[in-house]
Amino acid sequence: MSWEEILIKLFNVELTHYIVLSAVLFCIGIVGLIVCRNVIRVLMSIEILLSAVNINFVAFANYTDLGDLKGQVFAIFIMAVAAAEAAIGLAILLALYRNKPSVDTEEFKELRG
Amino acid sequence: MELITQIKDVLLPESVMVLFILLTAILSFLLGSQKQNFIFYVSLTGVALALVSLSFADYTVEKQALWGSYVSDYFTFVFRIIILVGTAFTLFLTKDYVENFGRSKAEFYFLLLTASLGGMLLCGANDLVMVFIALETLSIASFALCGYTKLDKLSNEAALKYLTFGAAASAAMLYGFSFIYGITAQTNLGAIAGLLSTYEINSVLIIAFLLILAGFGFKISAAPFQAWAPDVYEGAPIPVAAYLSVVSKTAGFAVLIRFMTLIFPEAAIFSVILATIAVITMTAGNLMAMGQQNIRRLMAYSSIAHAGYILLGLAILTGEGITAMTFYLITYLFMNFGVWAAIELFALATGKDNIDDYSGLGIKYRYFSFGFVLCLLSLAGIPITAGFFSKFYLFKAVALAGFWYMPVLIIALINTVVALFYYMRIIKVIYLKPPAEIRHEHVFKIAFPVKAVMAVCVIGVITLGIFATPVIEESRVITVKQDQKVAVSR
Amino acid sequence: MEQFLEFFVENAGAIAALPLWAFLIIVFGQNLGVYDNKKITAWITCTSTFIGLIWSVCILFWTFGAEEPFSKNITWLSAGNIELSAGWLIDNLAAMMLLVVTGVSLLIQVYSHGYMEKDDGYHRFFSYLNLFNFSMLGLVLSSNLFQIYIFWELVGVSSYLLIGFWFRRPSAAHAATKAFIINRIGDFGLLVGIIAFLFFSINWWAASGNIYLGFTSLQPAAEYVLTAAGPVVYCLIALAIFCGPIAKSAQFPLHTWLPDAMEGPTPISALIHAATMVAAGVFLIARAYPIFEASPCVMTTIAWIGAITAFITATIAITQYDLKKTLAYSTCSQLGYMVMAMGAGAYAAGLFHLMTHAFFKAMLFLCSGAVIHGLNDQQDMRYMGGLRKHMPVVAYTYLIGCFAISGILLSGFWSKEEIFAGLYGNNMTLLTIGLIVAFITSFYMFRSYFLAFENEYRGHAHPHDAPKVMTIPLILLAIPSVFIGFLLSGKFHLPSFDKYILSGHEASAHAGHHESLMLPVVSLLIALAGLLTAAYLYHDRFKALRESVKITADNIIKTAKPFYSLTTNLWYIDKLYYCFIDNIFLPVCEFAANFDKFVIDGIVNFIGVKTRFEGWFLRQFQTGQLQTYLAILFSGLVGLTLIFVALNLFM
Amino acid sequence: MEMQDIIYSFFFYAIAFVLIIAALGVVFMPRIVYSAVSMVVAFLCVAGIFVLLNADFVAVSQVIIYGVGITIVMIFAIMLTATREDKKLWLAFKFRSLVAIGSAGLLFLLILAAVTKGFTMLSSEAGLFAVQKPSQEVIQRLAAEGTTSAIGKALLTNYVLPFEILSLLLLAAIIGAIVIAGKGKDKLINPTTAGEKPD
Amino acid sequence: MQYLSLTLLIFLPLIGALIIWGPWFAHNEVKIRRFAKGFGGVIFIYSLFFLAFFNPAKEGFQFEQTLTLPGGKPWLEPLGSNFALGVDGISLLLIVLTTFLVLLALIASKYSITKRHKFYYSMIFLLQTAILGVFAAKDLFLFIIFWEIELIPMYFLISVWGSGRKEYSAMKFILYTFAGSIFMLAAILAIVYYNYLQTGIFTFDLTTYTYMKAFAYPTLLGILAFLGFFIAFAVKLPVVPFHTWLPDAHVDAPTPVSMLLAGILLKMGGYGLIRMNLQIMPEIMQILAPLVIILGVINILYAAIVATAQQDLKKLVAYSSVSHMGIVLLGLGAMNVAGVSGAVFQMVAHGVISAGLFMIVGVIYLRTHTRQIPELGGLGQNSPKIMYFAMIIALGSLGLPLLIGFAAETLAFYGAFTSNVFSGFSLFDVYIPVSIQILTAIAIIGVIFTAVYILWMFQRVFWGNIFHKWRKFHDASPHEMVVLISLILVIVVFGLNPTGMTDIFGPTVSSLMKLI
Repeated sequence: MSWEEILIKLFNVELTHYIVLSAVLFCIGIVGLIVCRNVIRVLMSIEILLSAVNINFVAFANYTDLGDLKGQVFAIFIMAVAAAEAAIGLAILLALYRNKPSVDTEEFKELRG
Repeated sequence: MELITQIKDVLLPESVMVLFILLTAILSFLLGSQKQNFIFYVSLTGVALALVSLSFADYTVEKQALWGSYVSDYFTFVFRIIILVGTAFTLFLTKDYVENFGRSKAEFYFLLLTASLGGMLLCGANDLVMVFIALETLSIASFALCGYTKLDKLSNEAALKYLTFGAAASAAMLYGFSFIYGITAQTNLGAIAGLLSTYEINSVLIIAFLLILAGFGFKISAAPFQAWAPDVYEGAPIPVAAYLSVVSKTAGFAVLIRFMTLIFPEAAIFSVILATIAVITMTAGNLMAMGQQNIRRLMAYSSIAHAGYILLGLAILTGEGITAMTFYLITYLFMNFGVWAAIELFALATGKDNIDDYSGLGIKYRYFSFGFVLCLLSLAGIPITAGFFSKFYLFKAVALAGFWYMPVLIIALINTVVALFYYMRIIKVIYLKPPAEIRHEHVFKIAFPVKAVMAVCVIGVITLGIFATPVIEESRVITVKQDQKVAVSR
Repeated sequence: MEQFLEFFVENAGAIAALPLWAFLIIVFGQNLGVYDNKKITAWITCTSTFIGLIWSVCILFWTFGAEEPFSKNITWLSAGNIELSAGWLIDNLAAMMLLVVTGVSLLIQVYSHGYMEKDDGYHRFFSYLNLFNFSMLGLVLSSNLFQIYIFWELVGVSSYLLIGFWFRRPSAAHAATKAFIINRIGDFGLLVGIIAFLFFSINWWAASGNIYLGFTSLQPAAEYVLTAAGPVVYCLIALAIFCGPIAKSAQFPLHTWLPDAMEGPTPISALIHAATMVAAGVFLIARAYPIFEASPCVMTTIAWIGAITAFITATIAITQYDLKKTLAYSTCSQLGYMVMAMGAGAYAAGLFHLMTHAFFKAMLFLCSGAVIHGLNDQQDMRYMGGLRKHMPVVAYTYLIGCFAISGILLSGFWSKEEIFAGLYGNNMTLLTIGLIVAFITSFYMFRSYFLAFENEYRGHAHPHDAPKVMTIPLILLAIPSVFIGFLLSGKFHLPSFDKYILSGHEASAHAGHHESLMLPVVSLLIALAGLLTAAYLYHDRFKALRESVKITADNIIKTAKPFYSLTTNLWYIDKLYYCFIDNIFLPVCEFAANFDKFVIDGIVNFIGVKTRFEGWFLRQFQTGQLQTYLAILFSGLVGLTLIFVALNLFM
Repeated sequence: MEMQDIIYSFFFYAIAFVLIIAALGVVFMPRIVYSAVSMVVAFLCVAGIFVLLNADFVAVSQVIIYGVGITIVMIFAIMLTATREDKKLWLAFKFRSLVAIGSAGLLFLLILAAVTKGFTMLSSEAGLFAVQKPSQEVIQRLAAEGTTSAIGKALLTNYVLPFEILSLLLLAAIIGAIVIAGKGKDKLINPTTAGEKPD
Repeated sequence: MQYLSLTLLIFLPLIGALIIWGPWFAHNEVKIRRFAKGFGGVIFIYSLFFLAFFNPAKEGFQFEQTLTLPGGKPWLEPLGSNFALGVDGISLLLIVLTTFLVLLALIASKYSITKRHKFYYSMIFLLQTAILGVFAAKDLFLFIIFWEIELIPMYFLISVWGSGRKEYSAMKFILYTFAGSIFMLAAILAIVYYNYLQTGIFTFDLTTYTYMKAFAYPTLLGILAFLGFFIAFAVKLPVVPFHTWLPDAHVDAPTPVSMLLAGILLKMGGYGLIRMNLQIMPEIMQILAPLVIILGVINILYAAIVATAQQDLKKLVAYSSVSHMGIVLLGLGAMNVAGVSGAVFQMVAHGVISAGLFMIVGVIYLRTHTRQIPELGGLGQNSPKIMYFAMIIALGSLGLPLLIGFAAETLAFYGAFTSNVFSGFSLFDVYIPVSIQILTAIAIIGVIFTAVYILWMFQRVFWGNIFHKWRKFHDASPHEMVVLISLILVIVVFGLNPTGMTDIFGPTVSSLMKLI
């Protein structure tokens, strides 16, 4: 694999690049989900996860199925559902906050064993 | 017009449910807080009507509707019955539990009906998008249900955990869906099946399969994805916990069966994956239930263990296995709701969930504890109860799948022994320990609907036990139909 | 006349059935409270035995006329290829034994009516006695080796019951258990022997058509088994069968139970532990003689065990101070004599000695019973003395007994002389042992006579004479003790015992009779020497002579210290057994019990605890922390994908 | 390597780089407000990516739904739970974080390896996915009126059932959110588990 | 003849249980007990009818009956099993033994049961249904169902009315048996599956599996299935490594329950061995005979040794049961008519004897409330009746001739001795020339050990002078008398003429053995 081939590969943006990008985003989402102690950040990383999936869907729609773009339809559905989840997440967060004034995930350890 | 006929004979129950969902939503706004009980009867009639409408269309022939996004055949018919009956039982359980919800009683019924609508759609979903949306309706509605008693901080905590875990799992599932879409450029399951059957199994497909399994595993609380179950079952209100342990699990299994029989080719690797997950789930569920003190957590672990057994039926990828799974789910419906009804009765009367507080129940309340113990024995798999027959039928199917599955069978059998221990521990407390004094002053009035649920479950457990044959015939649901794999040219 | 006798032989089973009926009548009579008077029980028992006696006399006369033995059987237990039957076999040997058993037990029953008069367990005693009679007569009548084994154990049980009659006394309870366990060891050997014998000869029996293990057809069966099993295995089988008699007739290794069996009431010692039961062992040897005869090594071992028993128990008897213990050890040694004779081939001589011994030993025990009864339960000879003045009848019958047993002119002499004649033929060392034992026998018998009846009274209880009901049996027993030897020795044209016994048997001819007079004279002299030494050491008349010569019993004991301690401690055999039990058998049981409790149960509990621990360990992952759950989700997911992708690539 | 490809790839890498930085910012920014801002940036970059993938309708809806909707939700969340922002709330330096990073990295490598068939070739050459050159008339149609009409048609023909059910889903989400977040006055009558934890 | 239906016999106790459990008796203790005893008697007499009309000569199963659903379809058609019942010589004998011992247990439970009578008697009848079902089941699946049903009543019987660590031993009992039964389940599934592979029909019917010579099954499958069955029955018929539940269950169970436990439940193990191991896989039994025989010998000697060192009376009797059941194992291992009939005879004999022994222990415990042998002494003094009953039963268990134990033991020993099953076996390919004859001779030593511990126990408990605190030790009450006398009657009657018993199961055993 000489240098030119790698250069050609790099600069000719293919489907793989998008899949890699969405994979990176997905992994960042996972890390965010687990590492952050603030519940809001956890909700945000869920949104990142879903957007990573969106990228993947749209990329596949663009490269494999330009005819009827089923991937993009899927992406729209995902966005709608992500919004719904964010809403419910906020509601639960507020209810939690009202019972105990903190957003730290370490605080909510009542149910265990 | 053609749409109307499609909906009439394929989606009739769902449309009835949609009607009643909207009705409950509107009524919950109109009626004042005190007349909310009327909503219970409305939703009950809704479920009943859906059940009746189910029996109208003949489901022997397999029909697709709305461009193949929903298929209704004998398989969906049986699973929809389980879901509707489960919803009916949950409705009965909530009737007395509702005082805890403060002012907003009616919305509970609305959310419950939406969830079961999602479940029903999930059974018949024949399109990736439809699967996703149905799954999400079921999940989001149950997130809301789980956190319903908003002033009880445990319920909130459970809702938070359930939401984050659910969202993460569904994100992973979607990621799997995207890869499947990438490989086949189709979203209709039939079309995907046609393409995948010729697609050689490479690591992308395996990754996609496992990611999808994450989503469904979350729903049926299988091995690595079951960490949420104990906390949610303990935190959520009891009817919701019962609902999750039966209805959402059945819906999860329905879609998993459809995926396994249709999309993923019968390769050995998939049955090995499913078998390992089943074994891990079973063993983890049973072991963790061993020293459990809180009965709701114990029921959570036992539901995980039962998910393991049912998953075993799927792992062997034979028609016989799926029939065993269906029959197991039918018996599981009755067994589980019987126990949850008892837990609710006891919780309503004494507000306690610890097993030791059940001491001495058997001496005074004979009929109640008899039903409770019978359901527990059926869960443990002691003969003459339905549990034993379903377990035995499952083991027979596994044995019939060839000698490779013998070690798995032995592990499953050993698990039943471990399971017997912690079920007997409860029975021991009920019958042997002296009655705890605190209960005497409580007026142990047993709410009628919960008693009705208990009675129906006990009758179900016994009749299924003795007359298992007709029911097994009915649950001979699926013969993997090759024609569903529509050959779609690229 | 023939048909008349024929009837008796036809249903000879009645002899054994009568005592059984008596036993049932007494037991139910007592428990249902039908009657309570002791006389009735006595009458029931005595009449049943008396009818038995008459019956056996008729059978005796029948045997004179009959050519071959009469046998009648029914199948008792049949499974697969064996068919064990039960019934009775009447031949000369059986007739003789029937006579002895019924005769002696009748007299003893009369005696024990007097002896047990005041005892509250009277009815219980007689019911046991009847049970014993049933089993003993059953044993004598039995027609095959298997049936003899059945009655063998029944006799063991009835001796267990009777030894443990006064079960409130711990020593009696212990002695009974000990007796039964040792008998049980013998029965084990017998059972293994019978089954092994049957195993090798099973197809012979099936082919031969007559009942399995029947005594009449043992001879050809033994040959068949010898060829089938080979000499070594055959010798083992025969030795195993011989284990039975070792335990029952108190031979060398298993003789320790007989002296302890003296805990039981004295009539019992007389009946069981002198005349009948212990003789059962010799009877079995006689019955199973063809088996033993077929292999010479077994015959020599039998002879040597008999000799060793005779010698050891004789030496022990010398230093015993308990009257009944002395008689018990003398029984052991006389039995040793019989077994030695049988071992040496003197088949008829052994049986003749058995018959004579039964009478005079029963008489001796009854005398000791009368003495003990008189001195209200004083058994130690050091506190007796000079009883001849108080109980003349008992003293004189005891003296007759001593003369008989030590072989001076009375019945013992004739039967011992036959044994010595038999021994003289082929085995000189055994003969010398026999003569030594004869000397010791006469020494300790007369020692006990002089200590108990001569010199002046040393005890502090005032002795009183025995009642009529006890003295009459003594006298009746004295008659055969005196005359029977002489009558049946075949010397003076009277029907000789050997020809009668051997007629039914074509026993081997090697018991050739050496007609020289020298042997009887020598044995007579030895017996008299024993008498004189006993008189010298223990009779007051020689007191002065003893003092002057300084050879008194005490300083003999001092000089022969090791020998004395050896005999008083019963050659340490008992100690050996108890030491084995205490520090080998019981610790092993202890260890096994603990092993069972801790190791096997431990493993089971460990498994239980282990599963619970694993449950606890897995539950630690449920920390309740939301993100940990998500970590489990994703790490599990990734782990599984890694494994299965690798598996897929690998496959 | 026409000029067009180079510009295309230049744009792609630029947007991708910003996107990744913004995503990392969401996770690792010390203060929550900063992470909210970086989230918005991330969403906009995703919209940019959609444009590159000539999915114009989806890009616009991305901007509206994510850029505006969800951001407002998050900001509401931040404002309503305005606790003292202290350092402690930043990251959880615990074992589980290591596990998370490890498994995320492994997952990434795994997908990368799978998609590029052992890092050797691009997925299109590997034939993994059903990549196909679009026919000319499709390209013209896209160039002419963009993707909105195709999506609209698909929404109302193939995916009409999900579309309708989606409305129900949103209704349920709204009502659920109202019920849970609502500031009801009544107190809990009979809390099922009175809160005492056994072990 | 026609009114003799096995299903009625099996479900009669269940009806009794429901009647008692129903509202009619309203906690009136005496009425419940009388009804229970009456009902037990009715069931016993009804089973005697079966015995009367049973003709031993006919081969195979008699009184066969298959219940079908109203639609005529077999009961569990998808599972391939139907509710088929059938009895042959061996199982009929055990059925009559069961009804007899249950009747005696009901009579004996007058004193030892003081609370929750309704629950107790219904559980006893439920247990009886399960056991009768096991013995009469002609269908493997039915066999498993009844096998596992008897767990629950037994659990309650031990843990509610027991003493000492009753919950622990009840739980131990139930887990042990259940663990054993899962091996049996696996084994049944294996052979049924293999049969399905070969013949295409999926059935649990026992007769199709009798003598699986119908088709050559691989020996590995045979051995695994055999071991599966063997483990399940080894737990039930306590074979040494799996026997630790028996002493605990016995010590903590009330007297009538331990009578039933020892009297009948151990026989289920033996019966299973005959029906499953011997009848279905005779060749494998031939191959594994050394294992079975050695386990039998260990059982006899080890249990006897452990029994000698026991301080607790009930534990001693429990270990004696283990030792006696070793003889059953020995007989079965011998695989010839004498051996197997000896084993069956020993099962019945031990059933009656151990029930008697436990009754005696119960009688003593009732009066002295202690089971420690050192604390008991000289009880025979003012209670001769109890002493004599105990003596007869103890001597019976000793194997005294003219009592039931002797004929059984001799048959078993003779069968084992003369069986040509193996003359030496190779263990880890080293040839050990220990022939079955030597092993049986070693086993017969067990006769001595049995004598040692039984007589020593008898001497320490009944003989010797009485302790001061037991002077008020009153003699047997009428209830106890009835039970003990009926047991002793059986022991003596079948001791005197064993042909009475062998005629019943003899032909079945010989026809069984003929086919091997």
